[in-house]
Amino acid sequence: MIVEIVDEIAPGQVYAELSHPNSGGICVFVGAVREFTDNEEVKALEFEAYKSMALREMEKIAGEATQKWELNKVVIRHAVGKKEVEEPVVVVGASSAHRDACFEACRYLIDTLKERVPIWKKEIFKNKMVWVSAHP
Amino acid sequence: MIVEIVDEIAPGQVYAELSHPNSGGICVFVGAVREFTDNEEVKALEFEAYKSMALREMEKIAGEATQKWELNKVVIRHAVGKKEVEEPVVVVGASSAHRDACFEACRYLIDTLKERVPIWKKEIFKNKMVWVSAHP
Amino acid sequence: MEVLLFGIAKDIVGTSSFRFEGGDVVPQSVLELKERLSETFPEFDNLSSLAVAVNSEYADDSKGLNLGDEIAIIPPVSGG
Amino acid sequence: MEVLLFGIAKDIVGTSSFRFEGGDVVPQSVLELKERLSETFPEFDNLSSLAVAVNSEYADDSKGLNLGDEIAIIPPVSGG
Repeated sequence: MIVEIVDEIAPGQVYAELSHPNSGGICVFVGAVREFTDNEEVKALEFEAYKSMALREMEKIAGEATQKWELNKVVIRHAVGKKEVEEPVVVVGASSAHRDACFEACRYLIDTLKERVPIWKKEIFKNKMVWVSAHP
Repeated sequence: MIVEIVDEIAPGQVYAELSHPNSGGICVFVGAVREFTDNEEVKALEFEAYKSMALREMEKIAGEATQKWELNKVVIRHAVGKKEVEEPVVVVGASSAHRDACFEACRYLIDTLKERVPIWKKEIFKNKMVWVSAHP
Repeated sequence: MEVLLFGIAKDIVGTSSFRFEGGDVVPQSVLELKERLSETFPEFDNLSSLAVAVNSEYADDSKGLNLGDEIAIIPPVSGG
Repeated sequence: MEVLLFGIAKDIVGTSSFRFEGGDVVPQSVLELKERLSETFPEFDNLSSLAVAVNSEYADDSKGLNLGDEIAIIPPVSGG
Protein backbone atom coordinates (compact mmCIF):
# COMPACT_ATOMS: atom_id res chain seq x y z
CA MET A 1 0.00 0.00 0.00
CA ILE A 2 1.45 3.35 -1.08
CA VAL A 3 -0.14 6.55 0.23
CA GLU A 4 1.61 9.83 -0.52
CA ILE A 5 1.22 13.57 -0.90
CA VAL A 6 3.80 14.88 -3.34
CA ASP A 7 4.74 17.97 -5.31
CA GLU A 8 4.78 16.26 -8.70
CA ILE A 9 3.00 13.14 -9.94
CA ALA A 10 4.59 10.85 -12.53
CA PRO A 11 1.65 8.69 -13.63
CA GLY A 12 3.86 6.32 -15.61
CA GLN A 13 5.50 4.94 -12.47
CA VAL A 14 2.27 3.68 -10.92
CA TYR A 15 2.04 0.63 -13.14
CA ALA A 16 5.28 -0.79 -11.72
CA GLU A 17 4.03 -0.01 -8.19
CA LEU A 18 0.82 -1.98 -8.75
CA SER A 19 2.35 -4.92 -10.60
CA HIS A 20 2.21 -8.22 -8.69
CA PRO A 21 2.65 -11.86 -9.76
CA ASN A 22 -0.93 -12.68 -8.85
CA SER A 23 -2.50 -9.55 -10.32
CA GLY A 24 -4.17 -10.25 -13.66
CA GLY A 25 -5.80 -6.83 -13.55
CA ILE A 26 -4.54 -3.35 -12.75
CA CYS A 27 -6.88 -0.36 -12.82
CA VAL A 28 -5.59 3.19 -12.53
CA PHE A 29 -7.37 6.53 -12.45
CA VAL A 30 -5.51 9.78 -13.06
CA GLY A 31 -7.15 13.13 -12.37
CA ALA A 32 -5.73 16.04 -14.34
CA VAL A 33 -6.33 19.77 -14.72
CA ARG A 34 -9.04 20.57 -17.27
CA GLU A 35 -8.87 23.70 -19.37
CA PHE A 36 -12.52 24.70 -18.95
CA THR A 37 -15.00 24.82 -16.05
CA ASP A 38 -18.48 25.91 -17.11
CA ASN A 39 -16.98 27.36 -20.29
CA GLU A 40 -14.54 29.54 -18.37
CA GLU A 41 -10.88 29.08 -19.11
CA VAL A 42 -8.89 27.78 -16.14
CA LYS A 43 -5.32 29.08 -15.94
CA ALA A 44 -4.25 26.71 -13.17
CA LEU A 45 -5.38 24.89 -10.05
CA GLU A 46 -3.77 25.29 -6.67
CA PHE A 47 -4.02 22.46 -4.15
CA GLU A 48 -3.62 22.78 -0.41
CA ALA A 49 -3.66 19.85 2.01
CA TYR A 50 -3.97 19.34 5.76
CA LYS A 51 -1.16 16.93 5.20
CA SER A 52 -1.04 14.84 8.39
CA MET A 53 -4.79 14.27 8.39
CA ALA A 54 -4.99 13.81 4.61
CA LEU A 55 -2.43 11.00 4.82
CA ARG A 56 -4.40 9.35 7.64
CA GLU A 57 -7.64 9.54 5.65
CA MET A 58 -5.92 8.20 2.53
CA GLU A 59 -4.55 5.29 4.57
CA LYS A 60 -8.01 4.58 5.95
CA ILE A 61 -9.52 4.63 2.46
CA ALA A 62 -6.85 2.28 1.13
CA GLY A 63 -7.50 0.00 4.11
CA GLU A 64 -11.24 0.05 3.51
CA ALA A 65 -10.70 -0.92 -0.12
CA THR A 66 -8.51 -3.88 0.84
CA GLN A 67 -11.27 -4.99 3.25
CA LYS A 68 -14.00 -4.71 0.62
CA TRP A 69 -12.10 -6.34 -2.26
CA GLU A 70 -9.26 -8.84 -2.62
CA LEU A 71 -6.47 -6.55 -3.70
CA ASN A 72 -2.77 -7.21 -4.04
CA LYS A 73 -1.60 -3.59 -4.24
CA VAL A 74 -3.12 -0.15 -3.72
CA VAL A 75 -1.73 3.30 -4.53
CA ILE A 76 -3.19 6.69 -3.59
CA ARG A 77 -1.04 9.69 -4.45
CA HIS A 78 -2.14 13.32 -4.45
CA ALA A 79 -0.24 16.39 -5.54
CA VAL A 80 -0.18 19.78 -3.84
CA GLY A 81 0.81 23.19 -5.16
CA LYS A 82 0.04 24.88 -8.44
CA LYS A 83 -0.85 22.66 -11.41
CA GLU A 84 -1.42 23.76 -14.99
CA VAL A 85 -3.72 22.38 -17.68
CA GLU A 86 -3.14 18.65 -18.42
CA GLU A 87 -0.91 18.21 -15.36
CA PRO A 88 -1.87 15.21 -13.19
CA VAL A 89 -3.11 16.06 -9.70
CA VAL A 90 -4.12 12.68 -8.33
CA VAL A 91 -3.48 9.04 -9.16
CA VAL A 92 -5.22 6.09 -7.54
CA GLY A 93 -5.01 2.44 -8.51
CA ALA A 94 -5.44 -1.13 -7.41
CA SER A 95 -4.38 -4.54 -8.66
CA SER A 96 -6.17 -7.84 -8.16
CA ALA A 97 -6.40 -11.37 -9.53
CA HIS A 98 -9.48 -10.56 -11.61
CA ARG A 99 -10.64 -7.28 -13.10
CA ASP A 100 -13.92 -6.73 -11.23
CA ALA A 101 -12.12 -6.08 -7.95
CA CYS A 102 -9.55 -3.62 -9.28
CA PHE A 103 -12.15 -1.61 -11.26
CA GLU A 104 -14.53 -1.35 -8.31
CA ALA A 105 -11.75 -0.58 -5.86
CA CYS A 106 -10.24 2.09 -8.11
CA ARG A 107 -13.61 3.82 -8.37
CA TYR A 108 -14.07 3.60 -4.60
CA LEU A 109 -10.62 5.10 -3.99
CA ILE A 110 -11.21 8.23 -6.06
CA ASP A 111 -14.86 8.71 -5.03
CA THR A 112 -14.04 8.42 -1.33
CA LEU A 113 -10.92 10.54 -1.60
CA LYS A 114 -13.01 13.34 -3.08
CA GLU A 115 -15.55 13.04 -0.25
CA ARG A 116 -13.29 12.84 2.76
CA VAL A 117 -9.65 13.71 2.27
CA PRO A 118 -8.87 17.23 3.55
CA ILE A 119 -7.43 18.70 0.38
CA TRP A 120 -8.70 21.89 -1.21
CA LYS A 121 -8.56 23.09 -4.77
CA LYS A 122 -8.62 26.71 -5.91
CA GLU A 123 -9.45 27.40 -9.54
CA ILE A 124 -7.42 30.26 -10.94
CA PHE A 125 -9.21 32.02 -13.80
CA LYS A 126 -8.02 35.09 -15.68
CA ASN A 127 -9.77 37.55 -13.37
CA LYS A 128 -10.74 35.60 -10.26
CA MET A 129 -9.93 32.69 -7.98
CA VAL A 130 -12.53 30.26 -6.63
CA TRP A 131 -12.29 27.63 -3.89
CA VAL A 132 -14.08 24.68 -5.53
CA SER A 133 -17.30 23.44 -3.85
CA ALA A 134 -17.00 25.96 -1.02
CA HIS A 135 -20.39 27.56 -1.71
CA PRO A 136 -23.72 25.90 -2.51
CA MET B 1 -7.84 6.90 -31.07
CA ILE B 2 -4.91 4.48 -30.89
CA VAL B 3 -5.49 0.82 -31.75
CA GLU B 4 -2.46 -1.44 -31.98
CA ILE B 5 -1.20 -4.99 -31.80
CA VAL B 6 2.41 -5.00 -30.62
CA ASP B 7 5.14 -7.31 -29.40
CA GLU B 8 5.79 -5.45 -26.14
CA ILE B 9 3.55 -3.19 -24.08
CA ALA B 10 4.99 -0.25 -22.13
CA PRO B 11 2.08 0.68 -19.82
CA GLY B 12 3.74 3.88 -18.63
CA GLN B 13 3.41 5.54 -22.02
CA VAL B 14 -0.39 5.33 -22.12
CA TYR B 15 -0.97 8.33 -19.81
CA ALA B 16 0.73 10.67 -22.23
CA GLU B 17 -1.35 9.16 -25.04
CA LEU B 18 -4.61 9.77 -23.17
CA SER B 19 -3.77 13.22 -21.82
CA HIS B 20 -5.89 16.02 -23.26
CA PRO B 21 -6.53 19.62 -22.14
CA ASN B 22 -10.20 18.90 -21.55
CA SER B 23 -9.74 15.53 -19.85
CA GLY B 24 -10.14 15.79 -16.10
CA GLY B 25 -10.22 12.00 -15.84
CA ILE B 26 -8.09 9.23 -17.33
CA CYS B 27 -8.90 5.59 -16.62
CA VAL B 28 -6.54 2.79 -17.64
CA PHE B 29 -6.79 -0.97 -17.33
CA VAL B 30 -3.75 -3.18 -17.72
CA GLY B 31 -4.08 -6.94 -18.00
CA ALA B 32 -1.01 -8.91 -16.96
CA VAL B 33 0.07 -12.55 -16.67
CA ARG B 34 -0.93 -14.12 -13.36
CA GLU B 35 1.22 -16.75 -11.74
CA PHE B 36 -1.62 -19.12 -10.83
CA THR B 37 -4.74 -20.41 -12.59
CA ASP B 38 -6.87 -22.70 -10.40
CA ASN B 39 -3.83 -23.18 -8.13
CA GLU B 40 -1.67 -24.39 -10.99
CA GLU B 41 1.52 -22.48 -11.65
CA VAL B 42 1.57 -20.77 -15.04
CA LYS B 43 4.98 -20.59 -16.67
CA ALA B 44 3.92 -18.21 -19.45
CA LEU B 45 1.09 -17.22 -21.75
CA GLU B 46 1.31 -17.24 -25.50
CA PHE B 47 -0.94 -14.93 -27.51
CA GLU B 48 -1.88 -15.36 -31.13
CA ALA B 49 -3.97 -12.88 -33.13
CA TYR B 50 -5.82 -12.83 -36.43
CA LYS B 51 -4.20 -9.48 -36.77
CA SER B 52 -6.12 -7.79 -39.59
CA MET B 53 -9.50 -8.72 -38.14
CA ALA B 54 -8.41 -8.08 -34.54
CA LEU B 55 -7.44 -4.51 -35.47
CA ARG B 56 -10.80 -3.99 -37.20
CA GLU B 57 -12.69 -5.27 -34.16
CA MET B 58 -10.59 -3.13 -31.81
CA GLU B 59 -11.33 -0.08 -33.98
CA LYS B 60 -15.04 -0.88 -33.89
CA ILE B 61 -14.98 -1.24 -30.11
CA ALA B 62 -13.13 2.07 -29.71
CA GLY B 63 -15.69 3.67 -32.04
CA GLU B 64 -18.59 2.21 -30.06
CA ALA B 65 -17.14 3.60 -26.84
CA THR B 66 -16.82 7.09 -28.32
CA GLN B 67 -20.47 6.85 -29.41
CA LYS B 68 -21.66 5.75 -25.98
CA TRP B 69 -19.61 8.21 -23.91
CA GLU B 70 -18.06 11.63 -24.45
CA LEU B 71 -14.41 10.70 -24.69
CA ASN B 72 -11.44 12.78 -25.72
CA LYS B 73 -8.98 9.92 -26.27
CA VAL B 74 -9.10 6.13 -26.45
CA VAL B 75 -6.29 3.57 -26.50
CA ILE B 76 -6.57 -0.18 -27.09
CA ARG B 77 -3.26 -2.03 -27.36
CA HIS B 78 -2.79 -5.79 -27.21
CA ALA B 79 0.42 -7.77 -27.18
CA VAL B 80 1.12 -11.01 -29.04
CA GLY B 81 3.80 -13.64 -28.48
CA LYS B 82 5.05 -15.24 -25.29
CA LYS B 83 4.56 -13.32 -22.04
CA GLU B 84 5.85 -14.26 -18.59
CA VAL B 85 4.40 -13.68 -15.14
CA GLU B 86 3.73 -9.97 -14.40
CA GLU B 87 4.27 -8.96 -18.00
CA PRO B 88 1.49 -6.75 -19.42
CA VAL B 89 -0.56 -8.27 -22.24
CA VAL B 90 -3.22 -5.67 -22.85
CA VAL B 91 -3.78 -2.01 -22.03
CA VAL B 92 -7.01 -0.12 -22.63
CA GLY B 93 -7.88 3.39 -21.53
CA ALA B 94 -10.03 6.42 -22.10
CA SER B 95 -9.99 10.06 -21.07
CA SER B 96 -12.96 12.37 -20.60
CA ALA B 97 -14.02 15.62 -18.97
CA HIS B 98 -15.51 13.84 -15.93
CA ARG B 99 -14.65 10.51 -14.39
CA ASP B 100 -17.88 8.57 -14.92
CA ALA B 101 -17.38 8.41 -18.68
CA CYS B 102 -13.76 7.25 -18.61
CA PHE B 103 -14.42 4.56 -15.96
CA GLU B 104 -17.42 3.15 -17.80
CA ALA B 105 -15.72 3.33 -21.18
CA CYS B 106 -12.56 1.64 -19.88
CA ARG B 107 -14.62 -1.23 -18.51
CA TYR B 108 -16.52 -1.50 -21.80
CA LEU B 109 -13.28 -1.59 -23.79
CA ILE B 110 -11.77 -4.51 -21.90
CA ASP B 111 -15.04 -6.47 -21.52
CA THR B 112 -15.89 -6.18 -25.21
CA LEU B 113 -12.32 -6.89 -26.30
CA LYS B 114 -12.44 -10.15 -24.38
CA GLU B 115 -15.75 -11.11 -26.01
CA ARG B 116 -15.07 -10.28 -29.63
CA VAL B 117 -11.49 -9.62 -30.62
CA PRO B 118 -9.94 -12.63 -32.38
CA ILE B 119 -6.97 -13.17 -30.11
CA TRP B 120 -6.20 -16.47 -28.43
CA LYS B 121 -4.27 -17.23 -25.28
CA LYS B 122 -2.48 -20.48 -24.48
CA GLU B 123 -1.54 -21.16 -20.88
CA ILE B 124 1.80 -22.89 -20.58
CA PHE B 125 2.05 -24.98 -17.41
CA LYS B 126 4.94 -27.18 -16.37
CA ASN B 127 3.54 -30.29 -18.03
CA LYS B 128 0.81 -29.12 -20.39
CA MET B 129 -0.50 -26.31 -22.57
CA VAL B 130 -4.12 -25.21 -22.64
CA TRP B 131 -6.00 -22.90 -25.04
CA VAL B 132 -8.01 -20.78 -22.62
CA SER B 133 -11.84 -21.03 -22.87
CA ALA B 134 -11.68 -23.46 -25.80
CA HIS B 135 -13.63 -26.20 -24.01
CA PRO B 136 -16.77 -25.91 -21.86
CA MET C 1 -10.85 -19.62 -51.03
CA GLU C 2 -8.26 -19.39 -48.30
CA VAL C 3 -9.19 -20.72 -44.86
CA LEU C 4 -7.12 -19.48 -41.88
CA LEU C 5 -7.03 -21.42 -38.64
CA PHE C 6 -6.22 -20.00 -35.22
CA GLY C 7 -5.76 -21.16 -31.66
CA ILE C 8 -7.03 -24.65 -30.96
CA ALA C 9 -8.51 -24.87 -34.49
CA LYS C 10 -4.99 -24.76 -35.87
CA ASP C 11 -3.95 -27.55 -33.51
CA ILE C 12 -6.97 -29.70 -34.41
CA VAL C 13 -6.45 -29.44 -38.17
CA GLY C 14 -2.66 -29.40 -37.90
CA THR C 15 -2.12 -26.41 -40.18
CA SER C 16 -2.57 -22.65 -40.00
CA SER C 17 -4.30 -22.44 -43.42
CA PHE C 18 -5.59 -24.41 -46.35
CA ARG C 19 -7.25 -23.55 -49.67
CA PHE C 20 -10.28 -24.63 -51.62
CA GLU C 21 -9.49 -24.27 -55.34
CA GLY C 22 -11.91 -23.99 -58.24
CA GLY C 23 -11.71 -27.73 -58.92
CA ASP C 24 -12.60 -28.65 -55.28
CA VAL C 25 -16.09 -29.16 -53.87
CA VAL C 26 -16.27 -25.75 -52.25
CA PRO C 27 -18.64 -25.20 -49.28
CA GLN C 28 -21.44 -22.84 -50.30
CA SER C 29 -22.13 -21.37 -46.85
CA VAL C 30 -20.62 -20.89 -43.43
CA LEU C 31 -22.83 -23.71 -42.13
CA GLU C 32 -21.62 -26.09 -44.81
CA LEU C 33 -18.01 -25.22 -44.02
CA LYS C 34 -18.58 -25.88 -40.31
CA GLU C 35 -20.26 -29.20 -41.06
CA ARG C 36 -17.41 -30.19 -43.33
CA LEU C 37 -14.87 -29.40 -40.59
CA SER C 38 -16.81 -31.33 -37.94
CA GLU C 39 -17.09 -34.41 -40.18
CA THR C 40 -13.38 -34.47 -40.89
CA PHE C 41 -12.27 -33.37 -37.38
CA PRO C 42 -14.88 -34.46 -34.81
CA GLU C 43 -12.91 -32.66 -32.11
CA PHE C 44 -14.50 -29.40 -33.27
CA ASP C 45 -17.74 -30.61 -31.66
CA ASN C 46 -16.03 -30.49 -28.26
CA LEU C 47 -15.34 -26.73 -28.38
CA SER C 48 -17.37 -24.24 -26.35
CA SER C 49 -18.29 -22.46 -29.57
CA LEU C 50 -17.06 -21.99 -33.11
CA ALA C 51 -17.36 -18.83 -35.18
CA VAL C 52 -16.39 -18.09 -38.75
CA ALA C 53 -15.23 -14.81 -40.21
CA VAL C 54 -15.59 -13.98 -43.89
CA ASN C 55 -13.24 -11.26 -45.08
CA SER C 56 -12.47 -10.24 -41.48
CA GLU C 57 -16.12 -9.94 -40.37
CA TYR C 58 -18.00 -12.36 -38.15
CA ALA C 59 -20.49 -14.24 -40.38
CA ASP C 60 -23.78 -16.05 -39.67
CA ASP C 61 -24.23 -19.69 -40.62
CA SER C 62 -26.36 -18.62 -43.58
CA LYS C 63 -23.65 -16.40 -45.09
CA GLY C 64 -22.73 -17.55 -48.62
CA LEU C 65 -19.09 -18.14 -49.53
CA ASN C 66 -17.25 -17.16 -52.69
CA LEU C 67 -13.97 -18.49 -54.06
CA GLY C 68 -12.18 -15.17 -53.52
CA ASP C 69 -13.13 -14.91 -49.81
CA GLU C 70 -10.68 -15.03 -46.93
CA ILE C 71 -12.25 -17.29 -44.32
CA ALA C 72 -11.12 -17.63 -40.71
CA ILE C 73 -12.07 -20.39 -38.28
CA ILE C 74 -12.51 -18.71 -34.91
CA PRO C 75 -12.58 -20.91 -31.81
CA PRO C 76 -13.54 -19.21 -28.50
CA VAL C 77 -11.48 -16.02 -28.26
CA SER C 78 -9.45 -15.43 -25.10
CA GLY C 79 -7.58 -12.14 -25.50
CA GLY C 80 -6.96 -9.72 -22.67
CA MET D 1 -5.34 24.80 21.67
CA GLU D 2 -4.10 25.37 18.14
CA VAL D 3 -6.69 25.95 15.41
CA LEU D 4 -5.59 25.38 11.81
CA LEU D 5 -7.47 26.95 8.93
CA PHE D 6 -7.54 25.69 5.36
CA GLY D 7 -8.94 26.65 1.99
CA ILE D 8 -11.62 29.28 2.10
CA ALA D 9 -11.63 29.21 5.93
CA LYS D 10 -8.12 30.59 5.88
CA ASP D 11 -9.21 33.37 3.51
CA ILE D 12 -12.26 34.24 5.67
CA VAL D 13 -10.29 34.49 8.91
CA GLY D 14 -7.20 35.90 7.24
CA THR D 15 -4.72 33.56 8.92
CA SER D 16 -3.69 29.93 8.61
CA SER D 17 -3.79 29.31 12.39
CA PHE D 18 -4.55 30.86 15.75
CA ARG D 19 -4.37 29.70 19.38
CA PHE D 20 -6.60 29.66 22.41
CA GLU D 21 -4.40 29.95 25.50
CA GLY D 22 -5.23 29.01 29.08
CA GLY D 23 -6.28 32.58 29.91
CA ASP D 24 -8.75 32.74 26.97
CA VAL D 25 -12.41 31.74 27.01
CA VAL D 26 -11.82 28.40 25.33
CA PRO D 27 -14.71 26.73 23.42
CA GLN D 28 -15.77 23.56 25.22
CA SER D 29 -17.07 21.66 22.20
CA VAL D 30 -16.90 21.53 18.41
CA LEU D 31 -20.34 23.14 18.26
CA GLU D 32 -19.24 26.03 20.49
CA LEU D 33 -16.17 26.59 18.32
CA LYS D 34 -18.30 26.65 15.15
CA GLU D 35 -20.73 29.10 16.73
CA ARG D 36 -17.88 31.31 17.85
CA LEU D 37 -16.46 31.36 14.31
CA SER D 38 -19.85 32.17 12.76
CA GLU D 39 -20.42 35.05 15.16
CA THR D 40 -17.07 36.62 14.42
CA PHE D 41 -17.03 35.76 10.69
CA PRO D 42 -20.61 35.53 9.37
CA GLU D 43 -19.26 34.44 5.99
CA PHE D 44 -18.89 30.92 7.42
CA ASP D 45 -22.70 30.64 7.24
CA ASN D 46 -22.51 30.91 3.46
CA LEU D 47 -20.40 27.76 3.01
CA SER D 48 -21.89 24.49 1.70
CA SER D 49 -20.76 22.77 4.88
CA LEU D 50 -18.20 23.10 7.64
CA ALA D 51 -16.44 20.25 9.41
CA VAL D 52 -14.00 20.24 12.28
CA ALA D 53 -11.20 17.81 12.94
CA VAL D 54 -9.80 17.20 16.40
CA ASN D 55 -6.32 15.72 16.41
CA SER D 56 -6.62 14.79 12.70
CA GLU D 57 -9.98 13.01 13.03
CA TYR D 58 -13.36 14.30 11.89
CA ALA D 59 -15.33 15.23 15.02
CA ASP D 60 -19.07 15.56 15.75
CA ASP D 61 -20.51 18.81 17.08
CA SER D 62 -20.77 17.22 20.54
CA LYS D 63 -17.06 16.39 20.73
CA GLY D 64 -15.41 18.07 23.72
CA LEU D 65 -12.25 20.10 23.26
CA ASN D 66 -9.12 20.19 25.41
CA LEU D 67 -6.38 22.80 25.56
CA GLY D 68 -3.79 20.40 24.11
CA ASP D 69 -5.86 19.49 21.02
CA GLU D 70 -4.93 20.31 17.45
CA ILE D 71 -8.12 21.58 15.82
CA ALA D 72 -8.67 22.04 12.09
CA ILE D 73 -11.45 24.00 10.41
CA ILE D 74 -12.44 22.01 7.34
CA PRO D 75 -14.52 23.76 4.69
CA PRO D 76 -15.91 21.58 1.86
CA VAL D 77 -13.03 19.41 0.60
CA SER D 78 -12.27 19.41 -3.13
CA GLY D 79 -9.30 17.15 -3.72
CA GLY D 80 -8.89 14.95 -6.76
